[in-house]
Amino acid sequence: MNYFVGIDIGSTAIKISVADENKNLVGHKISASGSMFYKYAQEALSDLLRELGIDEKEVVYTVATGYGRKLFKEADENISEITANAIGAQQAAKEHGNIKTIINIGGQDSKAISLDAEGNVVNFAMNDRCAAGTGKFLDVVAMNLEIGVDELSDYHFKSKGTPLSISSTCAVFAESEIIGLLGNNHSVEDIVSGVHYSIAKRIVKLVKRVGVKENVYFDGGPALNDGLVNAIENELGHKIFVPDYPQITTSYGAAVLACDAFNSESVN
Amino acid sequence: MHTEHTIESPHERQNRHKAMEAIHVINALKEDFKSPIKSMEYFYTLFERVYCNHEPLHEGKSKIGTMCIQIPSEIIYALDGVPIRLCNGFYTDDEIGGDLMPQKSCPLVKATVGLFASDNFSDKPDITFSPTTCDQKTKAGAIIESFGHTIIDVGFPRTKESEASRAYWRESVKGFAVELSKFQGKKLTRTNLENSIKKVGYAQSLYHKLTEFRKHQAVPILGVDMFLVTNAFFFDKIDDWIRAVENLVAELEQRSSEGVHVAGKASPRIVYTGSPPIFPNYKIPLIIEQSDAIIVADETCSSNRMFNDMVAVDEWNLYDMIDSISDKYLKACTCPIFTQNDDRIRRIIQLVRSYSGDGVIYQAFAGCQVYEMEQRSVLAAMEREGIPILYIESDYSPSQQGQLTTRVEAFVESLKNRKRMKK
Amino acid sequence: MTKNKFSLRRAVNNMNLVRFRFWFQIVAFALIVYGGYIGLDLGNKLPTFACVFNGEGTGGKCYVGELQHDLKHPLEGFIGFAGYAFLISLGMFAVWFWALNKGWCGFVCPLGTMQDWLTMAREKSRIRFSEYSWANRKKIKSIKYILLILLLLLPVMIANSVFGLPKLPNGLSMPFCDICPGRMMIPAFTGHFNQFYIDFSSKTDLVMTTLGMIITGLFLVGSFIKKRFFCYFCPMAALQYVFSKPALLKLYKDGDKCTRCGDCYRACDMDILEIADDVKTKNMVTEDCTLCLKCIAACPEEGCLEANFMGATIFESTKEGFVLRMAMDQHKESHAH
Amino acid sequence: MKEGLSKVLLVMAMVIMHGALPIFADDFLWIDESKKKSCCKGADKESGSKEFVIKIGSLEESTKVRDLNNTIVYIRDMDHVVTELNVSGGKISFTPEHKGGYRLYAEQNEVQNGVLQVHLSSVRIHNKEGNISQSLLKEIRGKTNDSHYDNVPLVQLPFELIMERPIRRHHINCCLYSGDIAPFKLYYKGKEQKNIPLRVSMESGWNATIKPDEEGMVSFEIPRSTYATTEKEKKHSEKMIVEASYDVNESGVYKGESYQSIHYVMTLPLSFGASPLEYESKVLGFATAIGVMLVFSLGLYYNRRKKRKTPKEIYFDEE
Repeated sequence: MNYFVGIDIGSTAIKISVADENKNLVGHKISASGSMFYKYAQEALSDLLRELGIDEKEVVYTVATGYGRKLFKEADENISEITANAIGAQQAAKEHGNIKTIINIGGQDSKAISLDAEGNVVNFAMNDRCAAGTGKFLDVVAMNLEIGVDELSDYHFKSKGTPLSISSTCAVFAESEIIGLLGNNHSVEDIVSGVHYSIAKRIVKLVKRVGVKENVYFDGGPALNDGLVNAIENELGHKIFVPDYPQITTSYGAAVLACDAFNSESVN
Repeated sequence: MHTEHTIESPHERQNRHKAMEAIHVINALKEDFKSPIKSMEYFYTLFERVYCNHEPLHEGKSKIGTMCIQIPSEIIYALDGVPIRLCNGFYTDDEIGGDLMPQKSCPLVKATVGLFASDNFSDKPDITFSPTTCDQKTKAGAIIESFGHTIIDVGFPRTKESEASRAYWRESVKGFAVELSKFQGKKLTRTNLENSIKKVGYAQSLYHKLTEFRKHQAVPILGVDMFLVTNAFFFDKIDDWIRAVENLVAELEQRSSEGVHVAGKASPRIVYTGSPPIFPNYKIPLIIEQSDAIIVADETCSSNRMFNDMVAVDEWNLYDMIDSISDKYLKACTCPIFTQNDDRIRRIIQLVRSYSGDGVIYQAFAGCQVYEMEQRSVLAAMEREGIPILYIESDYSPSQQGQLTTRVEAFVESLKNRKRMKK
Repeated sequence: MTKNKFSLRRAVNNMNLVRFRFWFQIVAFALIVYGGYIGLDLGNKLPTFACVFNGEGTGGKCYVGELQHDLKHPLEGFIGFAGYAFLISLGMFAVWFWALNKGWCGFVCPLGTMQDWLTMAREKSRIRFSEYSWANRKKIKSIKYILLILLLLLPVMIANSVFGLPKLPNGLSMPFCDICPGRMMIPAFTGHFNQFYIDFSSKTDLVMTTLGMIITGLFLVGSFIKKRFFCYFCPMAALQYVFSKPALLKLYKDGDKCTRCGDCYRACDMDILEIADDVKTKNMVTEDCTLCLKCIAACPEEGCLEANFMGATIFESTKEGFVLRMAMDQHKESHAH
Repeated sequence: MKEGLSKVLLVMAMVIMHGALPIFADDFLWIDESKKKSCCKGADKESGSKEFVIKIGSLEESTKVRDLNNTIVYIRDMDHVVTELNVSGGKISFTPEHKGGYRLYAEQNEVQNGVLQVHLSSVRIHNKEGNISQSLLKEIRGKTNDSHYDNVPLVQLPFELIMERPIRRHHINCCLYSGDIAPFKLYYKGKEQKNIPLRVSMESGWNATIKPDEEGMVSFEIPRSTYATTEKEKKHSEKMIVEASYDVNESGVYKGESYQSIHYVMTLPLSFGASPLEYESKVLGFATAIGVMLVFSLGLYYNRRKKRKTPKEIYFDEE
């Protein structure tokens, strides 16, 4: 059997996903990225293949994406994460209906991609210069509030009062503001929902730059956080689709592309 | 898996946005300053109830919306309606209204139009009266009407010196009274008008008591708190407001006898003038008082101008009461819409003198031409009088907070060392 | 006013001026109109309408009557004793006047008091007062001066042929008194309605007394409708204004404190516009002003208007006083407004 | 009552008898101002002296008495201090010192065919000037006791005719006017005489004899019609003389001549003006005033109703 590997070397995590010939996801692995991300990537890949019981040779085509894509020499090809994300999202949301707008919040950036009827990327906007509205910000907030990142969602839905808006737009200053709010013994829940809504507002502004078309899709690590999803939905005003494994869609996209690339190569 | 959650309707989302704006300011008021005042709690909770929880205050009463303070509230109370001043300080509504108004127009009017467009009232006015004061508010009436609200225009003259303009305004007020009494189905009588004049007058006299404390060296109350108190008068029940302000006066009496000073010893005393700071747009006042200055007096229509002049009646009969009311709203008003407005300059100078102010901060909304156009004459007058003045242009958006803070702090520090040099 | 300690200044500034003036006027009215019965005689140089025709009742004599009498001398007589007597009495009139300045009109003059009573009657019956338009106001300002000149000139023209004109008939000896409503109204208050007559003895008397009756009619209705109707035309006011500058009682205004709210203008019976709109001048006593101090009572600004007697402030506008007078203070019992 | 009646008859007889004697009837004496009296004549005011003459005969053809040697003249001031005055050259002139009311009496005795004719006359003078310092005190006192109608008889005169306070129907209370009722009293040696009639004669020719009423008060109304004729100014003042006589059968010697009875004749020269009621019409006065009030208020009412057009259906309740 031929297998195709998509590897997404992100700033905070390395995501690898393996797809079979008819492009459905066979397995995936997430491991921390770091300074020696190249070594980690190799290990993670070999671990994943061992877990899935796939022989090294069966991997016929590997596509790399993400920040470190150019440094991962073994990959047969590398593509930008925008296209990888687009393909991955469409693939992940196949049954859901063809999606037109993709929101992706990564570790250190957030993207909004708009697709045309055929699913090609028409327009996209990216915020990668500022940490606010990214996964990193959520980690910082969680660290300051001394709660786990995954607990953020529960706190969000437990908030009774009005969410406390974080006025400073920059993550670093937001940190001091949150500490200030804690100092005036505001409830953690209100702070968390306030943070979620401030992120949601930034994201919706970003998406509006590319134009919101129906069938919005949201992925990236923070998409696991239901509170944030609800905040964005409230801001947007309509439901958004979140895949089962929102973190690995970009790498899944790369794998799918690897499969297409292999098929087109073998044909000619 | 992604559990099911309801999504907010646009209305709810707008409420939440406004709530977040409001809570942010309320918390700032509550927490950023030293020696908070106990009896201010009523106002904080009031604003939280109305603007965060969107709790209607006037169930069952007929609510009369007024686009500007120039609509006589005495007549509204007399016909037992409830006046709701519709000046609006929310950035959320400002954005909504922004699409319906020209780009560079007054944020306050945009917010009011946004409020009407999104029909996002906790106390929805049954009818709205709009005096033809400044251009944008006058034209906004038509836009608001297109959203299915009944707006009745009340002609307001642009000059106040000539006999004709005063007669014109008196007729307008009478016309307004007839319209309102037809709408309410009640008659304006001597007794109910007299009672309402005295009640509003008493409320104003309480304001004067409050300002009395701000003249001392040790100022017991912050400028922003004062803005909040006067802002509450826009929509609160007048009796609750009066009781709350009475407690506030009592507490301030006690505080000022103890010499409590809410600002630093060297913090300069600021006279605030210009576009009205409407809750939650206390951006500039908060910046001023956070950068260690104290607003001791103001010349804005949301506070001093609304409370300063009381109705003086010579003969307590209907004909004279109505004329006194209309004169009160026209003659003493220092609104910049008037052609000549040296009254305002004299008032500012008088405020600086009687409240021993160190400097004047003139804040104009970006897009409010009348205040922007008067800026030159006020600055020139202050120059002549040797009173330092800072002109700031701002709008409702929370952005450029930083630049504004630095400019205000620079001005405040210049006042401080002027004071030190003088010693 | 942190401590509500009693201070005379505050008590005076908070006083209910309407009530104070009402009783002051009654006492003054009694002294002027009925003073004669108790032997009071303030002489005949009074700057107020203590009507000569009031016979025994009057507590003094209005100087205008005396003035017309003194002037009815041949010119050469004025070099001698008559001229000397004329100057003495004019001087005494001025001294009397300087004591209260225009306050004589606002507080003492019985004719003014009558008009205020008529105004009160109108207010009780809830009839709207009339007002002059600003244009008319200017026009009628000069009438009192014309009357003054006439009342000074006519007696002189009786005793001498001025500019070669023939001497006027003696009937014109007291020209203003003939047409002054005081001649009819003030004796009426002591029960003598004898001045209500038309004198057919000569053409001049016929004309003058008819004019007198007409003016009395106009006076009664006019002052019922328009506050202090007659005081606009009163030559006594014109004569007083000549001496008004050095008077002791003054009405001062601090223009800086004025917000031009116009409360004083509305409270002013004489509709004087300058009190509200003029923020430059200090001494606000105009020729129409009757110094009734209602403007001070109606002024809401602290220390903007003040009545000043020989340099000392005796009554000043205060916020607290304003609130009390407007009976807006729900805790204090409401002053009679 | 009977005794009074007989007295009346006696007098009647005398009157008829007198009537017959032309000299006697008209031959009574009265005092008159020497200069034409006008209220404030400059000259007179300067010197302050008053001059009077004694005239004999009725108002029309009065002649001035040349020699006044046997005439005694008394001046009584407000304190009833009487001073005798010497008469010189047919003129009585004196300078009243104080401001206020004086009374001048003249007595002339003459014996004519056995009867002592005692001619008496008195006139009241009001002095406007006099030195100011003293006059205030005198004037105040004057206001209290020397009223116009000082009805205390003069001791020096045996027989005196005095006018009491007239009853008026108009407001001016300084002098006499037509239409007033002037009451008189007669005293003989200080005792009031109740039954002596008076004779009144006026410039306009009207004369009458008036009988005293029961209490002995002789009064008559000054006739108003006298003015119908005069073309002069209505307010023209006119003179009248009131005269009474009384006979006493006493004999004695006067200046060497003896007489059997005394005939006292006393005259009061008075002047009076036309009553204001004649030329004043109160009715018209009131009518004019009220008429003007009506017209003026109707005009105002109409003007207000016309002006109060907006707002039409006023929703004010003027309650």
